[in-house]
Amino acid sequence: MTPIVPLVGAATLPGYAPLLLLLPLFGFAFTAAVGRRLGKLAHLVPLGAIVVTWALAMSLAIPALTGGLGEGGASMPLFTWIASGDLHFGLGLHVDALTGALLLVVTTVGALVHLYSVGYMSHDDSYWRFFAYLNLFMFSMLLLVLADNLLVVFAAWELVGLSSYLLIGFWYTKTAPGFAAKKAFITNRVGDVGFILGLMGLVVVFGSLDIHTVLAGVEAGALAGPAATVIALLIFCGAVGKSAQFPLHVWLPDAMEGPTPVSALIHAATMVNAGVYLVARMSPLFAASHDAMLIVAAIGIFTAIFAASIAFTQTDIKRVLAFSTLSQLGYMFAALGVGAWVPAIFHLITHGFFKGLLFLGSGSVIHAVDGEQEMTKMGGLWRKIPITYATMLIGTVAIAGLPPLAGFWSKDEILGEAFKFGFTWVWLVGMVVAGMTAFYMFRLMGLTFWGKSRVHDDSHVHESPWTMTLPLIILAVPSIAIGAALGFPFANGILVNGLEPIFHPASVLLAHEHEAWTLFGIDGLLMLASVTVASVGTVIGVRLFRADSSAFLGRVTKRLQPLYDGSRNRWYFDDLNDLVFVRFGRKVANALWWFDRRVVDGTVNGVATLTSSGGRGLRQIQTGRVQNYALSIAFGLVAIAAAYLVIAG
Amino acid sequence: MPILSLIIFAPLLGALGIAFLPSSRPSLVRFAALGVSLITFVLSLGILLGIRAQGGEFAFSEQLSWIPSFGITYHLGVDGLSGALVVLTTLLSWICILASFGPIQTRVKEYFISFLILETGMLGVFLSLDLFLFYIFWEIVLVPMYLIIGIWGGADRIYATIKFVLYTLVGSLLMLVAILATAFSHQAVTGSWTGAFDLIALRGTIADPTLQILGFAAFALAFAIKVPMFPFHTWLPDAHVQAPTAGSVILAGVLLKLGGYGFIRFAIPLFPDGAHLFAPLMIALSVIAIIYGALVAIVQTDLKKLIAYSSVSHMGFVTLGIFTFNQQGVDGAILQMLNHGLITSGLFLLVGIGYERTHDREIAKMGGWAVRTPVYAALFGFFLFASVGLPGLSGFAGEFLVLLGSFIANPMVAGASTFVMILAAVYLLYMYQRVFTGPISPFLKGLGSHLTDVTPTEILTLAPLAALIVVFGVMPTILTGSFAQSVQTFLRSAISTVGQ
Amino acid sequence: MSQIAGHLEPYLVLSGMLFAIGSFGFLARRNAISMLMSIELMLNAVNLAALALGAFIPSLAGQGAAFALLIIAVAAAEATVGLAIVIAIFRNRKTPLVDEYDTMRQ
Amino acid sequence: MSGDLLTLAPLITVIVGAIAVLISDMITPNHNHAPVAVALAALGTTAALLINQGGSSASALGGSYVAGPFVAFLGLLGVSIVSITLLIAPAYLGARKYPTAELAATLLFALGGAILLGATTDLVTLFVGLELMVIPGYILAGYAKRDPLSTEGAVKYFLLGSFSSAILLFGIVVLWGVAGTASLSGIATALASGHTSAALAVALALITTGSAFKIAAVPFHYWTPDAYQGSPTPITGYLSVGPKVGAFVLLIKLFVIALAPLAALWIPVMVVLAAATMTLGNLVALTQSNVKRMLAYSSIAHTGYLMVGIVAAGAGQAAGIAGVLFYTAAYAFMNLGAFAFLTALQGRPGATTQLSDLAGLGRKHPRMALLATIFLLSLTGIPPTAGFFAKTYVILAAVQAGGPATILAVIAVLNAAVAAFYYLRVIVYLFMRDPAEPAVQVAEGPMLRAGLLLAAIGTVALGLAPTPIIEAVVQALAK
Repeated sequence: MTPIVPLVGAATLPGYAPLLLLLPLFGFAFTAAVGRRLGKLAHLVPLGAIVVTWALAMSLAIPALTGGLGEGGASMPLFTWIASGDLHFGLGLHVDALTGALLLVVTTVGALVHLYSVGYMSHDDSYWRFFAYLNLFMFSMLLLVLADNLLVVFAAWELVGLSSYLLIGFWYTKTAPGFAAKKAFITNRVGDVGFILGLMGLVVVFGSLDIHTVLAGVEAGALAGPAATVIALLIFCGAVGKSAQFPLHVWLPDAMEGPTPVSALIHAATMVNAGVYLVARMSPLFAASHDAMLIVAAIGIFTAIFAASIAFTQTDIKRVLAFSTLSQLGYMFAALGVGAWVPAIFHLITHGFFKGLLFLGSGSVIHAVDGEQEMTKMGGLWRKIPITYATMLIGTVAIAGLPPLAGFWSKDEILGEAFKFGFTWVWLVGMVVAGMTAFYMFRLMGLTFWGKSRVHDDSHVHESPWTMTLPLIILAVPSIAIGAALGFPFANGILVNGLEPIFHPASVLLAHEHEAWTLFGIDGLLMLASVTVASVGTVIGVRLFRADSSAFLGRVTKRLQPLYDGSRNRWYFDDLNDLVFVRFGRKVANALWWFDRRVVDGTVNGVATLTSSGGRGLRQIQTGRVQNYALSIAFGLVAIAAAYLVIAG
Repeated sequence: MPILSLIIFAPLLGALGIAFLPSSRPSLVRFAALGVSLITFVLSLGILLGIRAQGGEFAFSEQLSWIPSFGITYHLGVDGLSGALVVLTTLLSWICILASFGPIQTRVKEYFISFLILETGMLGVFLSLDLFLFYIFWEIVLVPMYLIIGIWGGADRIYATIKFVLYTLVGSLLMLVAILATAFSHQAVTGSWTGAFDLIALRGTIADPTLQILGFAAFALAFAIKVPMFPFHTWLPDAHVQAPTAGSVILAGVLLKLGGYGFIRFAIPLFPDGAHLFAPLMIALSVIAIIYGALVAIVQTDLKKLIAYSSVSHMGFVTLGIFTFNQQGVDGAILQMLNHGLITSGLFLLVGIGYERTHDREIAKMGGWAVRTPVYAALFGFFLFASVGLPGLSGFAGEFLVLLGSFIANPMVAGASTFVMILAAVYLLYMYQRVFTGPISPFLKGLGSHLTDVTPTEILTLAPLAALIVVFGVMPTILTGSFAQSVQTFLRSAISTVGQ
Repeated sequence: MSQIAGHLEPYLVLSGMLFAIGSFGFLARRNAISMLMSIELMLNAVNLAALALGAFIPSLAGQGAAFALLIIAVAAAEATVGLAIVIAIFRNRKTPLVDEYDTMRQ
Repeated sequence: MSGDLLTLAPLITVIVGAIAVLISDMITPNHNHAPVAVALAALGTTAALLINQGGSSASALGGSYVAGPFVAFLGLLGVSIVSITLLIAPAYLGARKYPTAELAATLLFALGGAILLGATTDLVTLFVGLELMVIPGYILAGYAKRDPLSTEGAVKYFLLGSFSSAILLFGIVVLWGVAGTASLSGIATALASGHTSAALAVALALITTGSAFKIAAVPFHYWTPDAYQGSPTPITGYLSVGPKVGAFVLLIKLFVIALAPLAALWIPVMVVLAAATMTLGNLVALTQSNVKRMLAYSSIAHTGYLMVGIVAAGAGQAAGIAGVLFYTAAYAFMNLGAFAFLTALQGRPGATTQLSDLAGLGRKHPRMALLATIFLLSLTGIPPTAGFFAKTYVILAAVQAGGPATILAVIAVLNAAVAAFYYLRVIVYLFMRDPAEPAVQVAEGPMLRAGLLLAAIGTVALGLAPTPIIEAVVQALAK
């Protein structure tokens, strides 16, 4: 069985495929060059570019998902990027079901966010710059999912990092965004070090970074044992960084300093999924190492509960969503770790839509209460901004995992497979997180929309313009339906059929075999369980936050003060980082700087000083007196004579 | 027609011509100098195209008897490697001259004369195939640089320039002894002085193990100081900080490359056994330089010093790559040389542009610069990310190949060096954040209307660099292809004879 | 007398002693004139050696006298120049004591 | 006899020229340029005669005087040294009311001594030639008889000089006795056995000391700084090159030719002396603030470099002697140039030669500063100048000789790096400091300019195209 047919066998992509990259790139270049002069029309070219890109992407993604491109997908080699000796790293495009799934999310949410930004950023004076950056990001992200060579993936990996840096720091005249952007880029770089080292390892083993060659090699068993573990984990480092998993999660919450559309697009729906995509793409490599899988699962599920526990107490609406994103990404990695590849991607898609929706919604809220992000200063907004409220409610239900909305399908599959593959602990924690998710999401809803208003002046709280609400409405649709659309009938939905062949080799390596899905059997029970937990969380959340019951909450927090503080302060993780890396690192650097001046350069100058002082000493013997001179001649004579007599013997 | 001699001496002739121009008309002098350097640039492009066509290891060879009693000849030749470096030199030369139009207002004539002589020296080093000739050009480079730093430099310029010259001199004088020893051993073996100083004749003929070791040590010291490798690097920050902008640019862009080029062209092919003996040490020093330079850069308070230390770190990749003795490493090292030449030159130009307006380089005084001069900030950001090694810009390919080469040689070394990816991001982004983002600092605010954005001329100096950075970032194969043959020859000549 | 007259060594020893005395004088005296005289003594010691060697070593027969003569001539020239210089500095410094001529040092 | 006269013609011309100078001065007293003109004419004739002698080699005075390429080379070098000195001196002496006639005559006599020294083949003539060259030196050192410094330098130079002459002479006589012959080559053959008696060792010690004094090697160098600083600047220029060249000829004749069999004995001593000489010279020069005195110490350092060549020669490397000869030529031009520059700066009586006096000269007198830079770079040994090739040449010889010589070579280059500091510091003052107040008054005049130019041309030419000189040197030794 050859699940991933080597490139030669694959169909070729239609000739317009490169436009997927070129259009956003052109949009970026054009806007960067002349956007400034276009004023409020600056969005036309970028938006147009992305809409066309979306259409083209769909024309590839849908057949890809429905098997229209054949099992191996379709490819298109472009040119050799880096070559040295017999090593060639080529840039080529490749589209298969997995790519299709990503294209679906990336271009759809991308296009909607562009539209949304037209309204959201309308008051910003460097409007044009924002759209230029957005197109740059779209280019990078599409390159990341389309590339057929891991080195190009890495390049795109860095480029999305760059666009993220630029967009987080978009409001550069303020101090905080600068810090956050820097933090994001550097934290990602930490993961990338592992990534690139892993790639080098692959080069040494396979002499190539062409994804098909590498994977074919892995399936042939060319890479196993500790080597496989090390390389897999190194590559996983990259994923941990980009998808903000513990312990590299610290950058994502701060990234909320960026404009909200950015948070929705990059830090919820697309870029942060890159890590999940990478691990899924390299599934056989991970499957080849049991330890690696275990670690992926552990990191994932730990991040899930860790982030959820923090989301409990955050009061900044965007940060709550940020931590919830961490938590959901944790789910996906847990799924990958247990070998539930398809559910992971499934959740990626659903989460992309409803989290995008939630973020855009929160943006609409913030827009409404002119820039306020503290939920403690909101409340009772549902009457003022009904569309936002309604759509966000949909998103919340979806993420809570209540049937029949999108989240339910994917989350349930993850938990179910985790259990069935024997990762009971993953399943157990997963259940708890499911409950927590429901709770904190309804807490968010409550604090924002329910109870009585705490907005200091809610006279001009207003619903957002259509350019902002339309995307919300559009996104609400998949948040409701995409789960069923892709995931039903159970274990036989479009997605399963589309992705199964891609993950088949990995599953084979893991020796997973799928017995038929049984409603009135284990699967039914698991589903029931997860729904129950979700509902419990929901009920508690709604009960506590529907009306203002701060008195009771106060008592609870009093009792759990340390836990509350810990959660509120993100379990002091940033402070730890600050201590270890920033303060200690600076100490080290300063020590070296001292060493450089005093010791290294000191030696150099020391030699010089020594020489000149030697000169000063020697000039003393020039006394100016003839007798001394004569004496030294005499002594010299005697010494030389002695020397001669000695040498002559 | 002796095109190589023409290229080498065109700037010198230009300098002679300029000497007869009236000092009273500086603008005339400026444009004359620019013209000369542009002509040289065009000529050098000419040979670049010719190299392939000519075939053979060295194209456009010229060989004239010079000091027959010692077999010293005037022997020039160019291959892919030196060709690329020659073009880099001629390119940066005219850019520097253009960039000096504004900043240099005193003793304009002397300045441009020195600069053109400097160009002649650098070109001579890259094109010489006779050790003696090479050494002469190597030393000639010192004098104009000494004057450029010492006359047109900053407050502490004299200390810096003397340190620069003496440090280089110590190394190169020992190299001179080694050159003479090599020549004599050749004469002793073959019984004639013919070819005793000729690189091609000498390659692979030096059998004497002591000479292999001591000879390499002497050459390596000279080049290590020039690169500069840890711990011989401390002259660099001083020189950079004190030099005028163009001086810093040419120093970072070309002079440091003389060291790397020396290793590839002379030290290793002549003394492969010595090279292999010292390789572990060289690799260790390179790794130290990479990490150490980056760490020290983090805490620098002066923009130029920060970039100077980043150069130490970046040049560490060059030496690391060279001493892996494998294709990827050497390809990467050469790429790194060229790209560092483009990127760091750009950064120094930008720092200079800023200095023109602020007359200060103290990071602490800056902040929120982007508010006033967005284009300047954007350009700075561009070169900065190129320096960070962002894929798609030219910095990446070189560093990746060096790391790959070292990984093939020894994964631990690669593992250690790769961490600079983080550190580079730290010191550069940390600097960028403090200088350009946030609310505008009182100091910059105080400058008021003096804090203008970049002028067209300044853009003209940066544009070619930026363009090349993108081109070589997307298609580094243009470069790797052009010097592939040189690398092959190098790898063949670098095989240690005692190895087997 | 005649016993020793037959041997070279005594002459050389004598010349050596004279030379040593001369050198000692040169080192010990502070007066420029005396130092000049000491040098003359040294040169005469050399003359003695030259004559003795010329007389006793067959292959040098006859050369000794010529050598000595040239040495005397040179010594005379030196003395003339020397005295001139000493007088010149005496005019400037009003002292013949050389250890006071130490304006230039270090 | 007429053959003899022909062979001796250059020597005779010089002596006659000297007398002619004195006569011309009597005829036209207090006319400064006439004697110089006469002297230059004599020098021209001498040069012509030497060149035409250059090809063949003829002997005179019963074989104790052999003319040939070697003499021709030295003679021409001497001629250029004396000419340059004569060209630059009048400006200085004239401003201070000192006559030039005596200078011209004395220099010519000294040149005669040098020629004799170069041509001689036996100890006796050797000594005579040496003294004939040295004694004028004493006179010149004290040339400014009303100047306390000048006379002080002269006294020191004279007393120590004649003291060392006596020592050298004693050594020569003993050697003469031990070897049983005065002929230099004869001595070599007599000592060929390599057997050394105590007497021989003592003779060798005396000779080493005496000649070490003449070349101003540590620890016999003390007279140099004082004599050089005291003398009128142009004369210092002459003293720093003329007698040095002669002294190295002495070394070549005595050690490399006559005492070659004892090389094993004297090489170690030479190595130590050389190392000490160059190191002390450079280190002390570092600390000098008076350029003239700095150059005095630097000349000690150059003695050290030259001795490297002697050591190599002793070890049997012909390149050693060739190196020494090339070095002397290079040194003559660059050092005379440097002193010519100082002379120019002392246009006004009483003008000092402190470093600070040079500040900002590059702006006031760019051409002068440029020339100075050339000389200083050459003294540093930066290519493409004479100084660079000179150093390279002796170092090459040392490397060839191997053993201790190679170590000496390494010490030499490290010293060169140290030396670079103080030479470059002068350039710092010339170009990188603001002009001194009151600005130095630079002497002008065609003769001075001609002298400077001659020195500069020599310095650059020997650097860019050393081949002719190398050929000449090699040929001079092919005898």
